[in-house]
Amino acid sequence: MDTTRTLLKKLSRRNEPYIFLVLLALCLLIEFRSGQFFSSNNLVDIASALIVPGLFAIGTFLVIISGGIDVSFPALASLSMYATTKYLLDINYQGGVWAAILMALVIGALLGAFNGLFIGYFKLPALIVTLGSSSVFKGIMQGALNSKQLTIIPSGMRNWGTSAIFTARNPVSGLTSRMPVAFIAFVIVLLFVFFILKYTMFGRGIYAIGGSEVSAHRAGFNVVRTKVVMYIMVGMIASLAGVIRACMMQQAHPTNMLGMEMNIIAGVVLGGTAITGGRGTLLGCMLGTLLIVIVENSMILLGIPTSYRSVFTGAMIIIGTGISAYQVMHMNKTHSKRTKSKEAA
Amino acid sequence: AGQAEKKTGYEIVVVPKDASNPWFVRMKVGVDEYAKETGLNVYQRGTAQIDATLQAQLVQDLIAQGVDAICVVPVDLESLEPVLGQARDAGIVVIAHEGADLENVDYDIEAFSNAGYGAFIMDNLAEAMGGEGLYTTMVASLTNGSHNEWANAGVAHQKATYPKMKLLEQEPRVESNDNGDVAYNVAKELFKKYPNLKGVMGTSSYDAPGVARAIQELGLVDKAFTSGTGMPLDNAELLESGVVKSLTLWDPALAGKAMISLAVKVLDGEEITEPVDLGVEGYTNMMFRKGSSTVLEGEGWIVINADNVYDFGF
Amino acid sequence: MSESLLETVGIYKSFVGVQALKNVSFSMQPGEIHCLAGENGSGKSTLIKVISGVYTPDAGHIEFQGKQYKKISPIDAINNGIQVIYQDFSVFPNLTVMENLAFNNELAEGRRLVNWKRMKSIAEEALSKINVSIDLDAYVGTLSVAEKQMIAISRALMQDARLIIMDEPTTALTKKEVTNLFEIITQLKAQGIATLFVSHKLNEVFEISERFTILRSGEVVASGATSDLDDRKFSFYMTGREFEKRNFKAENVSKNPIFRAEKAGLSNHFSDISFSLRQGEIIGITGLLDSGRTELALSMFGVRPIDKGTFFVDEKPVSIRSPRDAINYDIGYVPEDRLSEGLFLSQSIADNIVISKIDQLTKKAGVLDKEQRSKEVARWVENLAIATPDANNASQTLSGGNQQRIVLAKWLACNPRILVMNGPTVGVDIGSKHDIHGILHDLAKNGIGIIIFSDDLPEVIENCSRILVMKNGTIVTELSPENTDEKMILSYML
Amino acid sequence: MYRNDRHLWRLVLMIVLWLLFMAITRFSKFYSMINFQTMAAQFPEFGIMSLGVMLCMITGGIDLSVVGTANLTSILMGFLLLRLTDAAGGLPAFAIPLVFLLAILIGGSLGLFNGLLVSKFHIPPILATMGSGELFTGICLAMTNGNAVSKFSRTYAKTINNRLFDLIPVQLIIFIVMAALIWFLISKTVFGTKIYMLGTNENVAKFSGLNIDSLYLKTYMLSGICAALGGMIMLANYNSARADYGTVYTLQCVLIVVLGGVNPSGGRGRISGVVLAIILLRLLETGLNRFPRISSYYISLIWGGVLILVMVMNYFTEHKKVVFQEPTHPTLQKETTE
Ligand SMILES: Nc1ncnc2c1ncn2[C@@H]1O[C@H](COP(=O)(O)OP(=O)(O)OP(=O)(O)O)[C@@H](O)[C@H]1O
Ligand SMILES: Nc1ncnc2c1ncn2[C@@H]1O[C@H](COP(=O)(O)OP(=O)(O)OP(=O)(O)O)[C@@H](O)[C@H]1O
Ligand SMILES: [Mg+2]
Ligand SMILES: [Mg+2]
Repeated sequence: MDTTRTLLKKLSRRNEPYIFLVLLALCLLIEFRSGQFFSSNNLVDIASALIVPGLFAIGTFLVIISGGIDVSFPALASLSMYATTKYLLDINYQGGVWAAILMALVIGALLGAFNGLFIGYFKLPALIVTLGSSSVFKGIMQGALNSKQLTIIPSGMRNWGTSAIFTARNPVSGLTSRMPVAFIAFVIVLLFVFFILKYTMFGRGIYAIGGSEVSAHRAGFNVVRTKVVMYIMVGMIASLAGVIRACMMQQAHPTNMLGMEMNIIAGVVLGGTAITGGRGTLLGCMLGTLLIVIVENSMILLGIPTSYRSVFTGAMIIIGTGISAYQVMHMNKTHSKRTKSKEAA
Repeated sequence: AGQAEKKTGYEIVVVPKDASNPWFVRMKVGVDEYAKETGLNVYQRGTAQIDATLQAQLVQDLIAQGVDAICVVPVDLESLEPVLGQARDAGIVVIAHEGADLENVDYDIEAFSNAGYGAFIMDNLAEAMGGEGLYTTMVASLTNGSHNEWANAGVAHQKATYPKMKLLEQEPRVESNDNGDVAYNVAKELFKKYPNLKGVMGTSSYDAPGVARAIQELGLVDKAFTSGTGMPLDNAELLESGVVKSLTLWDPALAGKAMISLAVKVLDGEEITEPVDLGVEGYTNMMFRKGSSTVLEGEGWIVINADNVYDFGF
Repeated sequence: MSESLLETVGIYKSFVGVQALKNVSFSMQPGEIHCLAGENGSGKSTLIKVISGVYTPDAGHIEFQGKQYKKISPIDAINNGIQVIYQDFSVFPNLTVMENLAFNNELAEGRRLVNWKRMKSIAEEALSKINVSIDLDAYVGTLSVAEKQMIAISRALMQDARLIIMDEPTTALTKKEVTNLFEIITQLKAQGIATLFVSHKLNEVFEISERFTILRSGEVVASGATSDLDDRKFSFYMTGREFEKRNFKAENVSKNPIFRAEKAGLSNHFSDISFSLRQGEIIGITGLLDSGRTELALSMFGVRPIDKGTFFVDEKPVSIRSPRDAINYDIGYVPEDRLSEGLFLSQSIADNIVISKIDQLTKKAGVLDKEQRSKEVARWVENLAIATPDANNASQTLSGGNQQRIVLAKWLACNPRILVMNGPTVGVDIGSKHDIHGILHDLAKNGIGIIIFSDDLPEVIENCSRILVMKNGTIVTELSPENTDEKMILSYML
Repeated sequence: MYRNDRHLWRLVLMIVLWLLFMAITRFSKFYSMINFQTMAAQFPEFGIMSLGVMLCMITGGIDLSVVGTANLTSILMGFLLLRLTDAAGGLPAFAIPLVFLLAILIGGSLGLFNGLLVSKFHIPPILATMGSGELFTGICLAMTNGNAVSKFSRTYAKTINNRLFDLIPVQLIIFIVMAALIWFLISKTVFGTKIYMLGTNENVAKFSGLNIDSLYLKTYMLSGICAALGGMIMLANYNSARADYGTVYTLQCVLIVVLGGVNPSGGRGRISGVVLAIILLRLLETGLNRFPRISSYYISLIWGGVLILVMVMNYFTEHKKVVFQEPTHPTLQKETTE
């Protein structure tokens, strides 16, 4: 009895259940329209399509939880991905992918530190800084490195990008889909960040800062360091995503990640992360992102005419965020009721 | 001699759609070569992103700068038309490429007719598909002028010459947003939803490679096919692995040179009469398009396939 | 003096334009209970923030057990056994009670990893220290003010503190909770833990503190043993003036009520509330924090509209669904928490004063009439003696008392006929408090009906012509100040 | 107040420095009537949009749907102009006033839609407007199937591309009128004071009896109208309308507004700053186009650089104040969501 009540209480606080239902409804709709959704290879396709947005979402989630916002990660990822690939090509590197990943992580850390310095140390609004830094990153990439599409990438990256954990075969259509090894990287990062957030003081510090920066400072959290380190982490995660994308696409394109930021943020917020910071769960964030990814990659399965796609995505975002916004309001109300009645009792 | 010094005075700018697309990077190679050879003040200047408004503003800036000639590859005809009008009013020579329907130009150079090119891509696809089966068309975006022209031409050509082929009418045209990854995912979806889809006619240089990746992964090699535009070295592997039988293109570098040398001719006040010889391979004997006094068409395009992919050196 | 627990020597601290602390030196012995008093803006909070390492002093230094510090970080302070309970409690609204209770401890012990089990036990232990029970999984943002403070206090007790600093700890506490708090403080003393606390309430100062220090505009004006101090002296030190007590007498009260509630109710909060307010009256509604009095106040102002019963203005039934409705019926509301409900902190004092009546300060087509505006501002700055060099300064640069006057001015400017005051002098020093009460009396005399919601019993008794006591969401009795005292009211409240 | 002035002066300084630099390096190519006229005709289209974004940001919101609004409006008006175009390719006299009137109406109602999402449904502005932007663009695509709307009478474009006394571009005049109007609104009227207050603290605004919903509605409506006018200018400059014109303007507007000194969390900012930022960015871009050898990509590097630089300058002059905006009383947490 009591346990069930606390469980319900906990659930009523979450909005994962709600997103999950929306997600389910959407999947069923697609299945119904195409009969393909739940086919083994389609699921694998979705999974591999989730990798890059998923990684971006994790980073964005961290930033939003800490009470900030980051619009620079696509530029950041592009820059470190491009610099890495170009360099490895120039020295005509023949080894495995690890060098690429390592190098990207290092560059990512530097660029992340750049954001972190201005947001954490100078205490400038995150939106301003990341707007600025994304222009700067773009400028460095396209100006200094005068980037162009690299259709040939180091063999190590290429092989890794095409190697599969397993290959799903659709018995009916005979179509096969690869589950990229990169998916493991995604899962590792996900678990890593979950652990950080739930089982380290650094992680709880991010929540704390998002809740009240002043209180965090007084409680003895090192606010500046926490922020800087967090933005470094975010930079590294984004760069990883960038490299993975290059590997999977078999080419390094400098600009075609740009503009992803808004959909990613939308996904994270759809997942019930409060844009004001401090609140939200990684699970919800992933569900929200998955929702966006599925929508983007099922337009044809849904049979939505090309010229109506944007209408659909737009409506999707508005309705989705509308629901979770309403959900949060509702949550707060029920909350205050609960405690008040408790006092009265 | 007198000619020469007159020439060196000219400032001629080539304005591509944007600058990170390998296509125009290649064009820049041609332009710079030309500058070296002739010592003319010729350079290429592209906008940071492919965007109609940005391109228009860049051209406006150039007008204000009072350059002698502008050679432009329009992102979007309609938005550029009035700006080019301003240019000509300012007495600037305007040469376009891939802009056959522009009015405010001195001349427009086409490596070939868009219709012809579309039809030709279709021929390649048909050949690969063995002249039968279900196909659809892919463009960068519905807002892209020439791509849609090619696609339309391709479809028309198919209706006329390949009765056994059929356009997928649920999805007659899909978008790749000039993004290989999108092309790849869209193609995957297409083949999933329409199991008997057999071919995708690509237009942008990102389409065919992206679709090819999907074909490869889905295990449809030799069951499904694609064709389209592409640069040789970039696609060498695809061609050799046989996923894509052939790609088509014309050499942007040459197109760039051709535009400039035509601009120079006009500036020198030479009169332009058929056959026009721009002294650039493939543009040595250009004819006016039927019924047009501005559109000059060169002959032909290049087909690249596994055999000749390395012969071009770019 | 090396045996003294804490000593500040010649501390100076200034903010843009304000010299908040001038050459402040004072010391505390282990286990002593010390009261820091002073008018609003005299520098109490600033001093506390300096001691706890939040602000770095411009000059002077601090000693813990004789160890000198020029510059300390919050962590240094904590490691030296200094624990501060700030006016805002410094809690994390988005985190669970458990985390709020356990964090400081974990941080102080320099833990890198979180062990939820240990956190839970820490949290339980913490709450047990002051024997209160709060749901450990509740998110703190959803708790009542008192609960938040309990968390802040028990959290502070967790670290083996030698000195606990409380900035106006009792402002938001009910009588019961205050007694509870004082018991705790005496316990602490027994364990040799010293307490430094800020208060504006005389009775508390005398009830609990052994020594006192009084600041006036940033300087120490008096310091010594509370025993040789009485409230007249005390208030004189603080304000440099004398006060004579004056109880409010309602005069020329209108015969029919200007406002009346009939069986008003709001589910979960209060029910069956009936009372009436006449012009010229000041009625006080008191009760414990959870008695529903705050909600009743909010309902009268349309923030939480009633769902049962009716309100009447001039005996006409009215539906008040939003503050705008309330304002249209000439109801003004001075909120309980001026910082989150009353003031635009970063905006100018002037804008804060005129904002609610700004629509009347227009020429035509909504064009602001600058003269009228500045006239209005000047008028209120003068009438309420708001201490500011320039009404265009941000209101956050003022201290509590003056901020409260701004909020008051905002509503008086709309010349309301009914004034709902939810804790009119929370955190306001005796000087200002005295003045504000004076203002209220005059307003009443000029025919405004005033309702004071407060649990500051002396305030209620002094300033009200009738006192309604609420308990568990209903009015349990009506008393007249002449023949009641605090004890009696309390007996009804509890 | 004074703090913003600091910021203004920095922008002025930047502009002067850049003008000097151009004078030294490229005088003849930069300092020509035609060049300044060109610039003056170029920035109004996104300048006006930025003004709208500014208003929203003052209330603590943002408007990412300006470009969508602009295109939807210009496409609809494009269609209308097509209808009105007579055989001779001319337009009836009432046509231009009519389209502008309708444009304002359309822009207003699209903005109203945003306002509703923000005020009534409490969707965070950044997402609400991003979604609606996508939606509007989608409607454009659905209507035009991606094709451009053009071939309508040139009279429209000619009228707007005209120069008053052969000197001042009409676009510039539209911009100036709009800027003046908004300046008047936010610095001289009650509405202005109210949105600054709303941006500072919504909850207090509620307790002060401000009609929050209607304030949001009005603000986003204004932003919609600005965007619509921007669209109308684009319609003239490019003599056509299409779903993807000006897509780069979305972020550019936000950049301009924050560079102009508007605080993204609301309650602070001045139109003068934003106007200066608009001019600065245009000068930078045009100026850079005078250097054939310098890749146009450096423009974004410079933009970002300037933005961060200015902000850091502000930090160093203003940081002396307080470590954090100290709340000094219970319940002052962003929890106060009602
Ligand atoms: N962050 C700040 N910025 C500018 N001035 C400040 C700031 N904090 C305090 N002040 C000024 O310093 C002086 C002392 O403020 P402080 O808060 O210490 O007074 P206080 O004694 O705590 O008042 P109260 O009794 O209302 O809490 C006041 O004049 C106040 O205006
Ligand atoms: N409704 C909410 N209100 C405030 N904060 C929340 C809310 N939901 C989640 N959070 C914050 O997000 C953090 C992570 O979410 P979650 O609820 O999973 O944490 P948790 O409750 O500690 O995890 P678990 O449920 O596994 O014990 C929480 O610790 C809490 O700080
Ligand atoms: Mg959890
Ligand atoms: Mg204080």
